[in-house]
Amino acid sequence: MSIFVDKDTRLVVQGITGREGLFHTGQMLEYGTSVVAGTRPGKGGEWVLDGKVPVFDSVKIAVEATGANTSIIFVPARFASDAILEAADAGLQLIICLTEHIPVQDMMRVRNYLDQKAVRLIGPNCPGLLTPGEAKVGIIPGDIAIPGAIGVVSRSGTLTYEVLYALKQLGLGASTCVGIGGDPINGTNFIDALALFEGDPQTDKVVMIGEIGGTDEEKAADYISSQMTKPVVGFIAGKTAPPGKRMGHAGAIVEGGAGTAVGKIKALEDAGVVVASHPEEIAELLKN
Amino acid sequence: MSIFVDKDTRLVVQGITGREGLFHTGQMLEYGTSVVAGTRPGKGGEWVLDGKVPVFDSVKIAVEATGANTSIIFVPARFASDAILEAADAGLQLIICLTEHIPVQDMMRVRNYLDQKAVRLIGPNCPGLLTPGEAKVGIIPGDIAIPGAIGVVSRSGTLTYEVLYALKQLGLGASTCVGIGGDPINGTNFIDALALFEGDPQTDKVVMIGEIGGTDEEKAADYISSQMTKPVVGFIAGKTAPPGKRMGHAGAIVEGGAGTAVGKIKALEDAGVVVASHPEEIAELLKN
Amino acid sequence: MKLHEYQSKQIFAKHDIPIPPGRVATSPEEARAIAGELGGRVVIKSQVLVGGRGKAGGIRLAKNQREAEKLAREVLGMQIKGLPVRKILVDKAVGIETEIYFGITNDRTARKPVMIASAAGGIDIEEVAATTPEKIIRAHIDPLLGLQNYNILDLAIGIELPREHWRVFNQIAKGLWNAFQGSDATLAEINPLVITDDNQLLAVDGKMVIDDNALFRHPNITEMRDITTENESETEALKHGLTYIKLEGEIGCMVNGAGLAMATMDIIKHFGGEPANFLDIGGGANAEKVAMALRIILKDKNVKSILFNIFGGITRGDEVARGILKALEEIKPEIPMVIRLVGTNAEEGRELLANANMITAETLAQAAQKAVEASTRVIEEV
Amino acid sequence: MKLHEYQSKQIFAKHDIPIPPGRVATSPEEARAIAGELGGRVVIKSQVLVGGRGKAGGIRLAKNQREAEKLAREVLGMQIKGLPVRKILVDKAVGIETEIYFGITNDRTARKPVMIASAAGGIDIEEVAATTPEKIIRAHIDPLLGLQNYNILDLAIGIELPREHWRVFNQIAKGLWNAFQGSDATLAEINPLVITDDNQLLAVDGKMVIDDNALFRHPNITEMRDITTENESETEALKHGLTYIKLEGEIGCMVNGAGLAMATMDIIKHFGGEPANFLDIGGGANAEKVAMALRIILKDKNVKSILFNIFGGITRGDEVARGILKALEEIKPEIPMVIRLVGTNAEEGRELLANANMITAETLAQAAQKAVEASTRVIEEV
Repeated sequence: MSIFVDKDTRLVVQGITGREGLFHTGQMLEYGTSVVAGTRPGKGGEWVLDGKVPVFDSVKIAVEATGANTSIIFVPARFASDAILEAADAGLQLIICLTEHIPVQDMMRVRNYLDQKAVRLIGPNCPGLLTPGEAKVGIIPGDIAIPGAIGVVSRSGTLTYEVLYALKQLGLGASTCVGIGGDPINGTNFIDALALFEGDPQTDKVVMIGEIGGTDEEKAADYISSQMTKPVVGFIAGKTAPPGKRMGHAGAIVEGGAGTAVGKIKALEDAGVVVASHPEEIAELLKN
Repeated sequence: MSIFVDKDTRLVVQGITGREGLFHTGQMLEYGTSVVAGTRPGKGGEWVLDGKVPVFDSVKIAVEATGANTSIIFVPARFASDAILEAADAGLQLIICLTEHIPVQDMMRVRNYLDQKAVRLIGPNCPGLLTPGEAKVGIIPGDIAIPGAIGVVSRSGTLTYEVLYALKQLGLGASTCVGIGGDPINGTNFIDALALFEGDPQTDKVVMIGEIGGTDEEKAADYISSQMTKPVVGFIAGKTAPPGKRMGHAGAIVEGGAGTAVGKIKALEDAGVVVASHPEEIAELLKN
Repeated sequence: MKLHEYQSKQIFAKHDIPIPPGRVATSPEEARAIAGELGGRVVIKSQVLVGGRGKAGGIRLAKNQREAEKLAREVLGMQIKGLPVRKILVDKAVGIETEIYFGITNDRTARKPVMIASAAGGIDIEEVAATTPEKIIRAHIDPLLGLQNYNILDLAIGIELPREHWRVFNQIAKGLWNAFQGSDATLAEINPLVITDDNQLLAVDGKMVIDDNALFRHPNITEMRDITTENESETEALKHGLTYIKLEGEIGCMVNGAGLAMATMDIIKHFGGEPANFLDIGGGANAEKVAMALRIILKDKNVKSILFNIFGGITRGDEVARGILKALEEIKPEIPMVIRLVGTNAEEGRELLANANMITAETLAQAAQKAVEASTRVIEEV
Repeated sequence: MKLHEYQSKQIFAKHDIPIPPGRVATSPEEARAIAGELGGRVVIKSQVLVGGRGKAGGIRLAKNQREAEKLAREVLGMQIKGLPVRKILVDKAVGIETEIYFGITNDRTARKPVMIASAAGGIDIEEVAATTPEKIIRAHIDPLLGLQNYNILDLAIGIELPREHWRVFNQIAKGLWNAFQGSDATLAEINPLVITDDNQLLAVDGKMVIDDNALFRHPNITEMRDITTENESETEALKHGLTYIKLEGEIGCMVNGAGLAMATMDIIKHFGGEPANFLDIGGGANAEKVAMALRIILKDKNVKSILFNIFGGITRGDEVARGILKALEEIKPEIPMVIRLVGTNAEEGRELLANANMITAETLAQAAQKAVEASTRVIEEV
């Protein structure tokens, strides 16, 4: 088993005709993911990647024609919130948005709207999902991870690859790797993913990769100490980052003292999480 | 028993210091309703009606101070949608809005927002609720109805009084009378009230008073024929009304042929509802 | 409140919806001048707030300036469904390839605005909706989110709009939504939205209806009200917070509450009479308002008797009685009046009216029967 | 993007928030003229995009025109936290009775904007928040509904604002919300909002930060950017889609992805070095971008070695390699460079770089150690 995506995933790629969309659709197909459709308004009826994937004008039509059940979004930032809503209203229950630089007000409206619906959004500004050996839905390079029993959840992109790669070097595999994205407002947080890993029979141990800013790691620490039975290894990036450009007094008031690497590491350690001092150490800690 | 309001109702009156608010709060107190608070921004700390009811600046404070569990709204139309939202966000689960002439876009936003919350709105543009002998929450004259076993639900205001009054003349009493209001977008519709009456042990028979426009009566007819076991007597006002000023082609397209008195009466009769030819006949039909 | 075509199109233009060049004229000479400015063929369009202008001959095509003046004179002399034509819109004529229907209104069942489009636009759109509903494409708009691009896309795909027009259609859709929402409209309609013979999208007709309850937010729109085209009594009534609709019968009605007013009309008919009007004095009506209502009813010379049916709630019986007394003093009507007063302060009201020369009734059925009877008696006496 | 006080207050004024009369000056003479126009006492306020202007002496009170000129000359000659003062705001001075804090920002935990007010406004507001949090009143705003009157009421009640000011406070709150939302701000702050000695509410200071990702919707605001007060390299980087922050260490870093960039800095420190910068080349960086990034790193004369840590995903190893080769050809740097390339097209990238004079590494730990070692060697050689 795995979480979010597997062999039954039928994927529609929103923004399939763009440079990134096309390249990574090719990579996903090569990995064995069932990419059943792509969309691009005005290009419906075309086929891409040597006739492997049909393009539709809208997600609704793509879903009707192909039975797609999951969407991945590669469209530019100014159209991305519209694309997420389109996927949700077309009835898809899992939406992965890779787009970075979406205005925060757009995401705030999208997230508050999606909260009314039975839909899971992963991202935005994330590398997507990889269930090694079953499905790659996103841009995590497929060859850096092997199937296994370690669940990986991360706010970061390339830092996640680093960790998967290090795991593989030691012969360790992943059940599913989830990139939740680094934006302030996103669809899935650490707790959501941790809860799913806790309930996933294939997952034995979990790696959680956080970074400075926000309070998601602190809340995850609470969750781990009260709800989780599986061991968690953590890492927090940003120990040497200069204190962030603060968002006026209001930012200081809202964030309080939270958000530092030191605070997050302490919260995780207090919750029984072993915290690695650098990314490659994570793999070593799991090997033991 | 009864539906919505009873002896345990603790009422806060929003807009208590206005002419109508004050007058009808007096009437409700006289009836025996527990009016525990009123609100009017800027008048917090005052008392009205010879010191019987304390006034607060906001619903939140009123609820904290008095444990109010139900709100009734008398504020002017341009502030009414704000008042409904205020009551909902203060945690009240039953809100009765009497205000008429609320802009339809305001109500559409309010209704779509409230759909996300566990809150019941009755109205707007309605006469409120009367559970004879227990609580009067609204402006239905208390002396025109006696306690009994007939549930009354109506889109109309004064037409409802007509029916209650006629019932009383024949010695028939009401369990609860619900005015759902005549606005195109409202909080509670016929089906909501019919379902509650169906489940209410005190209610033996139900009166449903509709009027031309919309499709609520038609949908209620479907519900009655498939879900209700208790007998329903109906009345539809507007048989002689001239065809409404149509809302352009779009209105005609959206409404289709629905909304006429003839159509509604037929739908109800097909559902087994006895439809009265004039209001006072309702009471006679129930007597039998 | 209904807006004229030219007013609706002004609002559309503000929201980047392309409309044909044109201006309003109130005289044939002015129409000639505008036709001269525009050049070529022009359309003379009567500005009245009713449908079916075209079929009534209120929309005419003029080949040149001289013909524009002549046709303007004809149209300005017309009455359409009883309404005199006081203004005409002189628009540059365009060659039309395709007529699309495009509108927004509120769907009360879905509790959302709905945007509607059809490739079969034009005057027969309702016929299309009735006989081939699959040609009508709808997109509901979440009122909290507003219009999204994919809503527009659904419509463009649904009506099989050629792709070369998608970009401008998107712009027009957003404009229409902004016009609708920004004006608190209950209807914003382009029919037809045409594809011209030089392949442009153009809104050649426009209609908007504004939510009367929201006019307080739109002083500019309120100023657009054209009372010359409205029924004088209905306008007068509205000004005083009364809802009055004139009908063809002989029994005047004054009732508090729309539902009860309709039920009262129905029961008059049930007992063989014909109501002369719908009149709802609203909740909490005071003496002034009641007096005004009575004056409005009596302006209708068909009225042979009046039925007052007042069930006190917010409205108080004594206030209504005072209003009636005040109006009677002033107007001294000669026709019989039947009154039925129940509910809040009804007792006090009845006492006040004890010495007025009025027929009283206990039940609504009784009141209706007496009013019908009284109107017949008057007719016989004549 | 941070706005200057005077720019923020211009936006506030457009949204009906009362601000003191005043204008921007760039010379002492201009300041004198403005002081003359305003009359009476004026405040000379340095316009730099950092906090603590007051404590640094960048805000001064002038009793008259002559003093205004003198103080303007002093302030215009200052540097505050390394930033030269090029503009000053000359505002009419007001007598202050009470200082209120009033701001909006996004609360990422609640996923909603939050409006914050405190009766204990002024420069010590963060101290207040830390020591007496009950004096900080918050109202979350539903992003789909927007600000409601009762949100504002909660704040006015919470800070015990005298009732006579509620109406204007409501207007200011709505203005602040409209300024925040309408500008895609991430911060809009009035500190202090004062009650003057003649009992008026007035925004005497203002600060706004705009969401860089939303600037495409706000060309007017984008034009307000004042690059003279920004770090040149950081601005240059941003223009090319790179995120660069200069630090004090000696090991330059070029990494793809913010998280990995931070982790790379952390591991440099872990092995005894100090990072010279944060540099995220972003996803899908092409050769041009990489070359530009290298040029920016090399502008920093403290840099003694460079660590490239590229993990291909969207970014492709061969593209990065081409960028590095291109930049090397042009710049020919003398300092040692350590490269670690893994992931998408890493193989191809490594082949391209085979003949460049670079130190390669397999793991991140190895790469960091080599970079630290190389920087030390350079230092020793000097």
